[in-house]
Amino acid sequence: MSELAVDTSSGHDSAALDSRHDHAPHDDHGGGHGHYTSLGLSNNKLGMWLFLGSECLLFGGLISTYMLYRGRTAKGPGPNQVYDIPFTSASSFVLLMSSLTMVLAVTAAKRRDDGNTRLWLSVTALLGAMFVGGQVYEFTGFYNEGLGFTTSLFSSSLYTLTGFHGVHVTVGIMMLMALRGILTKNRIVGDKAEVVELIGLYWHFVDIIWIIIFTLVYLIPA
Amino acid sequence: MTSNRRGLWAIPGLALVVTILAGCAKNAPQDTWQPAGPDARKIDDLQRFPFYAAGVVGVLVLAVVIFVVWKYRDRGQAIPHQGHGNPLVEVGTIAFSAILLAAVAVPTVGVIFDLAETDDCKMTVNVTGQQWWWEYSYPQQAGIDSPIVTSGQLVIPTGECVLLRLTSRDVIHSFWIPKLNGKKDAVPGRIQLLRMEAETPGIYAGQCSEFCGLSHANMKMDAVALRPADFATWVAAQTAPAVAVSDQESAAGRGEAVFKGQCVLCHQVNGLVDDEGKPLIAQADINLVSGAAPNLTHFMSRTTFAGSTYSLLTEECRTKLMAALPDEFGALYLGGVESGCLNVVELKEWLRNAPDKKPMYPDTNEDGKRRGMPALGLTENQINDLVEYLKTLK
Amino acid sequence: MAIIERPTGEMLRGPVGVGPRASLGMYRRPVETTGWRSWLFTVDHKQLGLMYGITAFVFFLVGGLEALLIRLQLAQPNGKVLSADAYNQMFTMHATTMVFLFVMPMAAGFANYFVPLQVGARDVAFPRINAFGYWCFLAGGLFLNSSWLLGGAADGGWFMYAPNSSALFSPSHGVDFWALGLQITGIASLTGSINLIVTILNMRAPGMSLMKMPIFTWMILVVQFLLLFAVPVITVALFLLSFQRTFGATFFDVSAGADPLLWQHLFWIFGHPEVYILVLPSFGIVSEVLPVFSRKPLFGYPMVVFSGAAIGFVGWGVWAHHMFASGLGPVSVTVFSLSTMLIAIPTGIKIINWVMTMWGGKLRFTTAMLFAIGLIVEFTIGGLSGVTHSVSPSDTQQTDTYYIVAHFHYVLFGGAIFGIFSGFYYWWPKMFGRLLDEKLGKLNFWLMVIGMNMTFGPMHILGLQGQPRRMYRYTTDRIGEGFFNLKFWNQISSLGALILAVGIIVFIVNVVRTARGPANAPLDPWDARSLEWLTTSPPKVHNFDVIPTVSHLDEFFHLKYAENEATGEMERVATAEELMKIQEDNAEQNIHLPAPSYWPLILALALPVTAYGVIYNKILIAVGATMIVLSIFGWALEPSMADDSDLEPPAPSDGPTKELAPIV
Amino acid sequence: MSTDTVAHADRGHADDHGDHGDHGHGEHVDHPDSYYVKIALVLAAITAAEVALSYMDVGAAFLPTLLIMMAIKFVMVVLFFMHLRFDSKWFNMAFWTGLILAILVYVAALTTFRFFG
Ligand code: HEA
Ligand code: HEA
Ligand code: HEC
Ligand code: CUA
Ligand SMILES: [Cu+2]
Repeated sequence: MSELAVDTSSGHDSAALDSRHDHAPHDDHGGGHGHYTSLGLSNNKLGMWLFLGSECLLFGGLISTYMLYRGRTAKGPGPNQVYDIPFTSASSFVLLMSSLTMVLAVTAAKRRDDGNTRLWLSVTALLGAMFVGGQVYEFTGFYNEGLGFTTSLFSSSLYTLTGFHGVHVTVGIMMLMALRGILTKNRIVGDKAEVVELIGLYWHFVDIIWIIIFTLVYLIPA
Repeated sequence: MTSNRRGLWAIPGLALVVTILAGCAKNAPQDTWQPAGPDARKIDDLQRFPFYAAGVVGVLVLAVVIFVVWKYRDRGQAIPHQGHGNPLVEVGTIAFSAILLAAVAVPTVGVIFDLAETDDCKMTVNVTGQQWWWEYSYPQQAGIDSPIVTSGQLVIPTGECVLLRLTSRDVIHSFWIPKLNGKKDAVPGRIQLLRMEAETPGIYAGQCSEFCGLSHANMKMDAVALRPADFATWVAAQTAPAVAVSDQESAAGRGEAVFKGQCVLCHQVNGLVDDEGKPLIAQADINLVSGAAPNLTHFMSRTTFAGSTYSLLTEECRTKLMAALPDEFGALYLGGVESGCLNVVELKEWLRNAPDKKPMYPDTNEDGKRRGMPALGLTENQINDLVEYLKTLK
Repeated sequence: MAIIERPTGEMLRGPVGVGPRASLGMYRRPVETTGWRSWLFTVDHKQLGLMYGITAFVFFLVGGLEALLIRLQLAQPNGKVLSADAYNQMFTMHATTMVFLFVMPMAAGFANYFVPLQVGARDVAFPRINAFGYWCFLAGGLFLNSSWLLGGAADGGWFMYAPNSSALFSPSHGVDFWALGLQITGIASLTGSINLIVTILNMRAPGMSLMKMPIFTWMILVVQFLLLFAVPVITVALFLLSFQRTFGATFFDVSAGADPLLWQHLFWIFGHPEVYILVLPSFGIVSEVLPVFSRKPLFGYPMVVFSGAAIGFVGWGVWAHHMFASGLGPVSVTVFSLSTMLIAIPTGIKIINWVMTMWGGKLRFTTAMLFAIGLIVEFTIGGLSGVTHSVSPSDTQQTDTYYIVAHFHYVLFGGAIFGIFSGFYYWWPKMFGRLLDEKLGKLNFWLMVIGMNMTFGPMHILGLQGQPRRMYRYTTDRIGEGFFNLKFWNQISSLGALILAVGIIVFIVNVVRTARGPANAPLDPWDARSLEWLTTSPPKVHNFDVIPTVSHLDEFFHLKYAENEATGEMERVATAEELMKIQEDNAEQNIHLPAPSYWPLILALALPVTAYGVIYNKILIAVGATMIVLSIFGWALEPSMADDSDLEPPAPSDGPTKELAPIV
Repeated sequence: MSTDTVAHADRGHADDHGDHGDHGHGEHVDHPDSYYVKIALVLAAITAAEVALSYMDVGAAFLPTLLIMMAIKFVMVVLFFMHLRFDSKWFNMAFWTGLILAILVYVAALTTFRFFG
């Protein structure tokens, strides 16, 4: 996905339309960026939202697979043996808060407040890293309790689901850090606030997926 | 555009021909339009209307197209008025389609639930698919006082509903006897129910119809319907163990020895004992992925082998059996494979090199198991002896 | 890529006061506009459209060749042409190739080329992602087919039911190639769908409200939404399969307690929307062609749009009609049976509207038109057999027999393929400035009509006579006698396939001859109705000199014709040439188009590398992963425009756009 | 999509002048950071409640309450943090369609496994 998001840092993919700024009859609609668009929306944001819509079916499939198989623990340990609710609650809380810091980064960027944008981006990345760290720790724990990836249908589907989520978080962190780096280099032209917003959308999505996973997978006993 | 018209006529013409003629096919072993049992008949009665309706709609559409094509071809008329259409036409289509579909839907629902009904079936048979043959095991029940295990040909009594409990030992297969009922998948880990009822004695051909790997094309089966009395005779014969060969020096005796040496690795023959007199139990579970090979105790009571791909009967004996009238059929089938009737050639080919007759994976995989029967490198003498022995398995 | 965009004031605006130099990012962008490089690095939607089309057609020949081998094998009882193993690989790859490597990308090709033109845009929303999509498709297709040389292709059938797809039952790497290859082409579909949806929704010419949009664009929009939501579902399924085969997970391993039906649901939740993904673009094409050659607007345009959307929507609620024999239980079967019947209604509306479009028209039977009419008839036949499947009890007699094979070849070949060929003949002059030969075209059409009915018509009989599909051979003892003798009908079918082959070779001949001939197609050969004809053939690299402002559905037609109040008849008020002249006279200056890029290609290449790694060795995975990360950063950090010195001759940074070369 | 929606869409951008022309309707609503902090606090509170609930025994009410709280959190993040409440209806269309489709399809699929009861 980072294609779509980071793409805009070079804000040129919609450049095809710039000339309209001078010639399209709807001249004034173009606004500051000189991009006339039929819906008056940003291509990148629309693209991101479509992508998130699509992601719903991806995670839906993974979650359903887990739901179907969570009870099938073979000889291995089951959910109730391995889960450590307090710990997971903590890391869920961390991820939830990272959503807040992400919003703060977005608003700062909209205010063209570079200092705070950098700050909150870094904090968000940090919280995200904490969450992933927590996952790694948690899973090593599971593993030591004898819950390998191939132990049972339960373990396979659990690791696959949370693994996919973890990868999404990691990609998010990479995007945040890349953006952070780009900002210091001042390399972006065009609307960097929008890039922050796009990555924000992605980040929040990863968070809401976890909101579901936390309840369905951890809190509801098999 | 005359050629256009002629060309297009062929199409629904064909569709129609199919639907109408399909009913009256001669000697069409798997014809889905010739029900021979109440379940298949329910389906057939249900499907006639949709088929004919579809035929009519098809011809209708074609006729209109041809008319339009001919009537409005460019004769230099003026550019037509750029009208954007008339909703009535669409409303009409919707109404027409909706009515037609409703007429199809209502009876459909009824039949779905009728065919799911199972309480009225007295007898049950466990049907298990594996690559690439079917095993039938008759649990103990009224009329069957000890379990029966056989393969290839499912023997059922006429005039009563038999409930098949389908499952599989490896991949998904699908049990289908077109003239008796629709198909139902045999899914490993699940037990699924299918009604079977035949009205008249005879052999009803069927075929595995879910792709199940290499020899899917060679995974066939028959349903053999016998009058209740004949069925009882068959049960009695099947429940009896195989009689050991008395004369060890005879060909059959030597064959039995070979069998004990090699074949019991996979094949069960009830009543077969080793030198200490202990019963020999096949170890198919450690030699085969599916963990099973056909039980050969009454091999000669069947008329096909290797997943009903090959006939145990010679050509003329087979035609005789197939042509038998309902009244003669029972006796003829219960007679089993008369020595003169045995299709020795193909049976020997099978013993010589089974994977050559029927593609299989005879080599052991990493955990030492095979999928199918290997070529056992038997000498011609051994093969002759084995055939003699197999003949005794009546 | 013919036009290199230049820095403009507004792009450099903003608080971060950086000048053009600093804004150029780290890596230069390529500027080649001719030769092979221009193809490798292009981001132009028309060039990519052609690349999609050409590649897809080659795969069509491959899939067709596989089909011919299948028919050859079945021409005789106990056929000896192919071994059982080869046969199973053959039909699996035949289907996979035709569905994923021919019809889908061919539609993507048409969409890429014509959607921006039809909505009056200069390119798609995300040109680099567009290029990335094409390279993913190519990489995935080649990866898939490389399995033929690396120990055998997938052999589980195109829906690859578990558990037969597990390593225990399919030990070769074929299924691994299949799963990973489709994963890669899936990326192409997903990115493509986002790209096209954004383009269609957000980049329409001024005045083109959704209900003034050309119908082809509409159908593409529906299809892209289907892809957007269907692709992730099979992505999940394929991941589960790969994890099982590669990392020893047990998602479909019954001995571990798994339920094989999980795969069936995941596949068909994708699989049924997929079949409409295959056919709706063709519906769009014929909905363009029929009005043009009937000289009437599409009958009931809003209904055609709506029914298309309805088909797309209901298409999500019928997937289990592929599982009527799987043992879902009577309640589920009933529900899916009824929902499936429902789909007949919106599709029926389309058929009727097409017929009514011709009604009262002024019909010209060009090859494009013939294929469109052919589609109406052949698809209806396939659709009607579909309705007989939806009667689930009789489907238990039909499923997995040749009757099904007949159904879907009528809808696919008589639907999707006829539409595509109609599109070839209709849009060829637009794409190449050359008209395909009409005589050969008609020969091509009739050979294909006769061929397809001979090939697939008999399959109705074979199926109802109980011949299961996916059989590498049929034996003499069960082929029956008389009219329904299976051998006879199989032979007719095989003969038909040969006729089809001839028909397609005629098409190839036609293409070659046309390519040799002069580019002398008139500007508006068909007296067409939609915007793509409001530019040169082939179109200028920036599509339109002036972005038109739309006031009608069928804008182009209404620019040419007006109703004479007196007589009430349509009269020509302008020729295409005149309209073109107007365009050129007020041509816009300083048009910016995205510059070419290396990264889409490199990023796409990283995927098969990774995939080979998954199959053969883990080091390759690392290599591929690094390639991916690096190229994403390269992608992000490349400048939004070319360096001055990239231009020939170097231009002053405030100069107008410099055209380097006309498009190929 | 009916014609009038489209008309609306066109108006949609017609009244979207000014610096943020291509940011849909959202830009007009700008919230102070405190606003988001409050929302975050609510979310945290609900999470706490969820966890607490999972430790006590409330019988039949357990599952529904938990699911409702989950849904509330989910929707709050989407509407406020992701700004969907204030943003273009097209974004809403893209996201909710995906979500609802996913729920319908997968629940239906699980039902055929007799997953629910
Ligand atoms: C282009 C692709 C395409 C299209 C458009 C369709 C369209 C339809 N399909 Fe088909 N289908 C496939 C491709 C397609 N299918 C494929 C590839 C398979 C097999 C997969 C595999 O197993 O390998 C398949 C399999 C398949 C099955 C499963 C069969 C089985 O395996 O047991 C079923 C069952 O219901 C079905 C039904 C339908 C129906 C009801 C329609 C409807 O949409 C058709 C609607 C059209 C009409 C009805 C004709 C026009 C209408 C009128 C003239 C109006 C009046 C008519 C009436 C009122 C009846 N299809
Ligand atoms: C769009 C999809 C599509 C298309 C176009 C086709 C086209 C054809 N299909 Fe296809 N087919 C499927 C999709 C398609 N099929 C699917 C999904 C299956 C199910 C597979 C499964 O069960 O898993 C299937 C299965 C299938 C079977 C059943 C196999 C079995 O179940 O055992 C058969 C059998 O006849 C068949 C035949 C054909 C034929 C003869 C064509 C013909 O129309 C082909 C016409 C094309 C040509 C004849 C090529 C011409 C090219 C040349 C002559 C080469 C010239 C070369 C150069 C000039 C370089 N197909
Ligand atoms: C490694 C296991 C194995 C061994 C050893 C083996 N078979 Fe088989 N045999 C099979 C399997 C599996 C089948 C079913 C093949 C099929 O139809 O797909 C079979 C089928 C047969 C059949 C057809 C049965 C029927 O009803 O379809 C006969 C007869 C037979 N074997 C005889 C023999 C004889 C005789 C020997 C010894 C010389 C032997 N087999 C050794 C595995 C074995
Ligand atoms: Cu068993 Cu096909
Ligand atoms: Cu379908």
